[in-house]
Amino acid sequence: MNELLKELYQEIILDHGKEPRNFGECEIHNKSAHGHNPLCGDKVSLTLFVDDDDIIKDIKFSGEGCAISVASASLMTEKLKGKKLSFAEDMFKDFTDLVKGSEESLSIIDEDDSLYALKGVKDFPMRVKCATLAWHTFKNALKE
Amino acid sequence: MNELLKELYQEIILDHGKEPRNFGECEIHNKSAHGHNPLCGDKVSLTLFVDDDDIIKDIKFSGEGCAISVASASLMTEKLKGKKLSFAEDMFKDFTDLVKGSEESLSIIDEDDSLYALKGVKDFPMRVKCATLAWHTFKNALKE
Amino acid sequence: MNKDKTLHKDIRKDFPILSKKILKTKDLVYFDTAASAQKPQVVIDELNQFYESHYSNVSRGVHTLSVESTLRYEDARKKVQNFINAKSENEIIFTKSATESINLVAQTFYDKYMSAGDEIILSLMEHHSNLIPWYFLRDKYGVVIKFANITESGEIDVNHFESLITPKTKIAALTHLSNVYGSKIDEKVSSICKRNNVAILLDGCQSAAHLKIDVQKLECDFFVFSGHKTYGPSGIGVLYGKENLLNEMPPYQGGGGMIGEVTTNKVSFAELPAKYEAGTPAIAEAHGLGIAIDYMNNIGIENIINHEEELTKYAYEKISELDFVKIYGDGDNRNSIISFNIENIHSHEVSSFLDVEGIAVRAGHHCCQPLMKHLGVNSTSRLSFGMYNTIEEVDIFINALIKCKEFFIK
Amino acid sequence: MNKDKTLHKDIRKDFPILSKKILKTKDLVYFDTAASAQKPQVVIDELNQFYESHYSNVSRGVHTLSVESTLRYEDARKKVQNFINAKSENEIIFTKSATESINLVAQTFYDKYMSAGDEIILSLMEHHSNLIPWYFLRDKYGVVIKFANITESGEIDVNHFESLITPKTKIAALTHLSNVYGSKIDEKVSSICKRNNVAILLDGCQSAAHLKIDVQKLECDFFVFSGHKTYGPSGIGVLYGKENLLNEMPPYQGGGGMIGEVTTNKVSFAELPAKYEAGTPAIAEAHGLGIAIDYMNNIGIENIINHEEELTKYAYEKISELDFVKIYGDGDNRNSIISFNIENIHSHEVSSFLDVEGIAVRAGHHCCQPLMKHLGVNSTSRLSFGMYNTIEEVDIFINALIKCKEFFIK
Ligand SMILES: Cc1ncc(COP(=O)(O)O)c(C=O)c1O
Ligand SMILES: Cc1ncc(COP(=O)(O)O)c(C=O)c1O
Repeated sequence: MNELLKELYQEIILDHGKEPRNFGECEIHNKSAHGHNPLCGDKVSLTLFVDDDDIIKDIKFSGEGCAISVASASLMTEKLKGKKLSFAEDMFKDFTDLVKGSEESLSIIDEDDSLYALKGVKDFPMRVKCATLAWHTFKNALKE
Repeated sequence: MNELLKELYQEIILDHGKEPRNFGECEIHNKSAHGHNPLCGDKVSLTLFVDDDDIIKDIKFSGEGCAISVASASLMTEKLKGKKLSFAEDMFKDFTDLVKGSEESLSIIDEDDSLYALKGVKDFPMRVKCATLAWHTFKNALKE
Repeated sequence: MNKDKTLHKDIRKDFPILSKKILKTKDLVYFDTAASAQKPQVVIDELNQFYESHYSNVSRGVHTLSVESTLRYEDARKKVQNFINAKSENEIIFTKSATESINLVAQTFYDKYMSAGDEIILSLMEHHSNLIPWYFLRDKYGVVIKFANITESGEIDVNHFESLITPKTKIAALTHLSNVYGSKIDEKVSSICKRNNVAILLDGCQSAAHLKIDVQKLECDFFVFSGHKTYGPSGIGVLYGKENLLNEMPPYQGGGGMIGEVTTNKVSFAELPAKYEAGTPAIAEAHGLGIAIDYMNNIGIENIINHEEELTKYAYEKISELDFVKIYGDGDNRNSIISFNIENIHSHEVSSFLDVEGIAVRAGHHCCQPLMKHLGVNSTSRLSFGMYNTIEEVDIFINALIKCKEFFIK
Repeated sequence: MNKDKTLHKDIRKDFPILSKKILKTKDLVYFDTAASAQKPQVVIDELNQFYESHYSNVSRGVHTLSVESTLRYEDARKKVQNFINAKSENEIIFTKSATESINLVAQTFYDKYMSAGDEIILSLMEHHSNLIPWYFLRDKYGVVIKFANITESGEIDVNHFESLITPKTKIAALTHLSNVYGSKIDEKVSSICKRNNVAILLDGCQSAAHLKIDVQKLECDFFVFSGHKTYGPSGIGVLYGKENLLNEMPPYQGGGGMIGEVTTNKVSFAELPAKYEAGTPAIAEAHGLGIAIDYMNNIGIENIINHEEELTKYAYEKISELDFVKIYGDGDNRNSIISFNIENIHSHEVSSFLDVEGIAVRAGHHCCQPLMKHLGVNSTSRLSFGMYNTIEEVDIFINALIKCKEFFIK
């Protein structure tokens, strides 16, 4: 089996791709956004509940997409739930750097991080948009 | 002096270019047209009087242009005055063939013809439009 | 050139990119010709030659290089004219792409012949490039768009199409060859349009390099295609339009080269084809397209068609044997294009997997979102053939597809 | 690379066409760069390379070739961004030509910001490509066009320009560098526009390869230029627009690549820059333009400017010494372009005569008919320089001009 593919499709990715966590819609939410990738038609809808202290109390997503985009969304929700918005923003930067191959500039994500599993995307540049779709949608939800 | 230029600018061309014959407007005319070359802005206006027997009784031109376009117009008016329209149409075909370099297909114009002096145009393809401007204007005048 | 069945073996040598290795080890299997065709060496060489020895702007100067460029540019127009059997070279307009050609027709046809409430017929399988220019008319001017249904086999439902026509229908814009199904339009559609006085634009993006085109036999009013899908360079497209229509319609873009006389108050326009070619055109690209057409003619359009038919048939059969694959549309009336999905595997995964095997296929909505919706999917994978593909490549593809399924569905 | 005064000697070797013989015997003296620039070998080679090893369609597929093409295409955008110092690559739209860029702005700026009775300011020396797109607005929608006068020296009369502004003035579209006079626009014009809340489009066709461009310093809202005049391939143009304007204005052409979501009823549009790039773009051409920009940067824009200044000054002085020649405009503020007439000899004769001597100059109205009228002529001859021209070539030209006069006026 090809190494690049193994890197890209690690067990955790395939797992989250098939059985996404936090799938659905938050019962109470005060932020939301729809995202889509115009190149392939993939979609994601994100709902969030952010409390007065800027803590993400709840976050869920739904939509259709490839394993990479679904796994990325799933891992993102896991990662951000309970975190401060400011941390989430830093994470956004790190994550986009990671999948674009700028590993040297990471400040939070390290090899033990679940998000690190998406590192293999860097060798498939046209898939970066799949991996970042949920994250950009998250950014847009905050802008509301 | 370069041979191609000598061919192009024969005495008769320079002469007609500087002192065009039949310059002006026919006192009585029943056909007319304006022509211009959009590539350089050169213009020609043509007036004709054609009688009931389809004889070109009078033909004059005015306008501004390069030596080739003015000489061609001048020589055309000389050539067509007193001729039948059908002859003029044949001449049109012959003349455009001549300046485009299809000498083998000439049926009327021969080496003794004054129009033959414009043969050198064939080596300057971008000047064909200069040489044929008056003739196309003539064609348009007949369409009226 | 060799015209027998092994023809494609020799042809492959003409396309330098085909000897590329993907990821340094895998032979390239290029099954994405419908997105863009690869270029034969002769086209690449002629671009070279053009810039090295003959280049300058066209139509304006009187110097030697200007002559050499202009002759080549206008020669290309004649080659296109012959290629699609147009009556006059005035009917051939060079644009930047088929997309631009359609935008040009939509705007200027509307300007001349339509007003609010008039109707346009499209089909559910049109490419976005043959949708959005018409949507603009709807959203700006209030014309009405109707969509012809698509049958299960992937063709326009001709009866439904005919039923959409009313006295207000002015034009139908339809794909000549579907970029998703590979299906060719039913010839009846043109006659129906003719009979009802409806103009018809055929989007020939997918047909120009894969069928014999005769715009007179097709009875179409407009025909568009792109150079880059026809073995020519990027950056050049073609619009064919009937001379009387192009004469009557207003110009599209304004600028140098398309004018007659200009004052501060007024402008008159150049004759065809210059009228529709504002600004410095894609000079070398037009020449390159002309050379690509020469190349196709040398190989022989019939030979290309036969070869691609064989490939398509073989691939369709082989893929049909895989029970985990769904093909869209059926096997008849299919030309060089097969769209499919593997159950439970997204087209992106399929394409990335195949890529690593050296195989280039397209994944996505193929700029046909309404059709995807109609099919109930977000995206499909698509393989599409050019004259250079081989049966062996299809076998490689089939094996890879099986491996792909095994990789993702354990 | 060698940056001293003999720089042009080495540069010439980079341009293969310059070793061409005209009529088999005469060295080519190419003085028609304002119409289109010749291409350095590296640009030609890279086009080659692109088609031979990396080509496919961009932005859509996920396979290797699609990646390789897309990276190159987007890289070119960044190079253009840096070349003109735009704030964001979203402000760089690839078009087919400067002419298309202007058409795009005229239509979409009108759609968003103007209505009947609003005013546009142009100047009497605009190129048809910066006239007709605005005439279309006048003739279609009833906007008003005003023309700024041109001074004897060949520049916009700034006071007159300012006097034309009213509360209804929405945009001024002006040449950054005149293609007839070679004069650069007075910087005051931009500040006047800023002060009066008038948007400004600069037509940079003639400046992009001959001045240092900084769109932020220029304070322009739009800046357009063509690849082919900038040592790049034909078939590619650039539109720079301020991001907020491009975001607010509607799209221009519709088609693949510029959409967000499409149903049969609705369409949403892609983000910048894709929003304005409908259809398959000029892929290889964009890459080629990027390489041309690299090439210019390597030589050094300052070096190019200095060299062309020297040439222009020398040529202006030499031609001024010929009492039978009239030059249009004066000697200050003149960049690489000199338009002239020989008394009583039509520019066509001059150009044909020079052509036979191997010298390519432009003859005609230079797509500036209103300016020709203002000058009281039908046409002029024009010599224009590129980085590859030399003082020796100017001397050859001067000698030929004298012979030309003797030939026609005995
Ligand atoms: C000042 C100016 N504007 C606009 C244009 C049009 O450029 P293009 O024909 O490349 O679109 C030109 C060149 O012809 C020009 O010199
Ligand atoms: C059927 C069809 N129509 C239109 C287009 C648009 O062609 P282009 O992008 O070359 O303008 C394409 C290709 O993408 C196509 O396949």
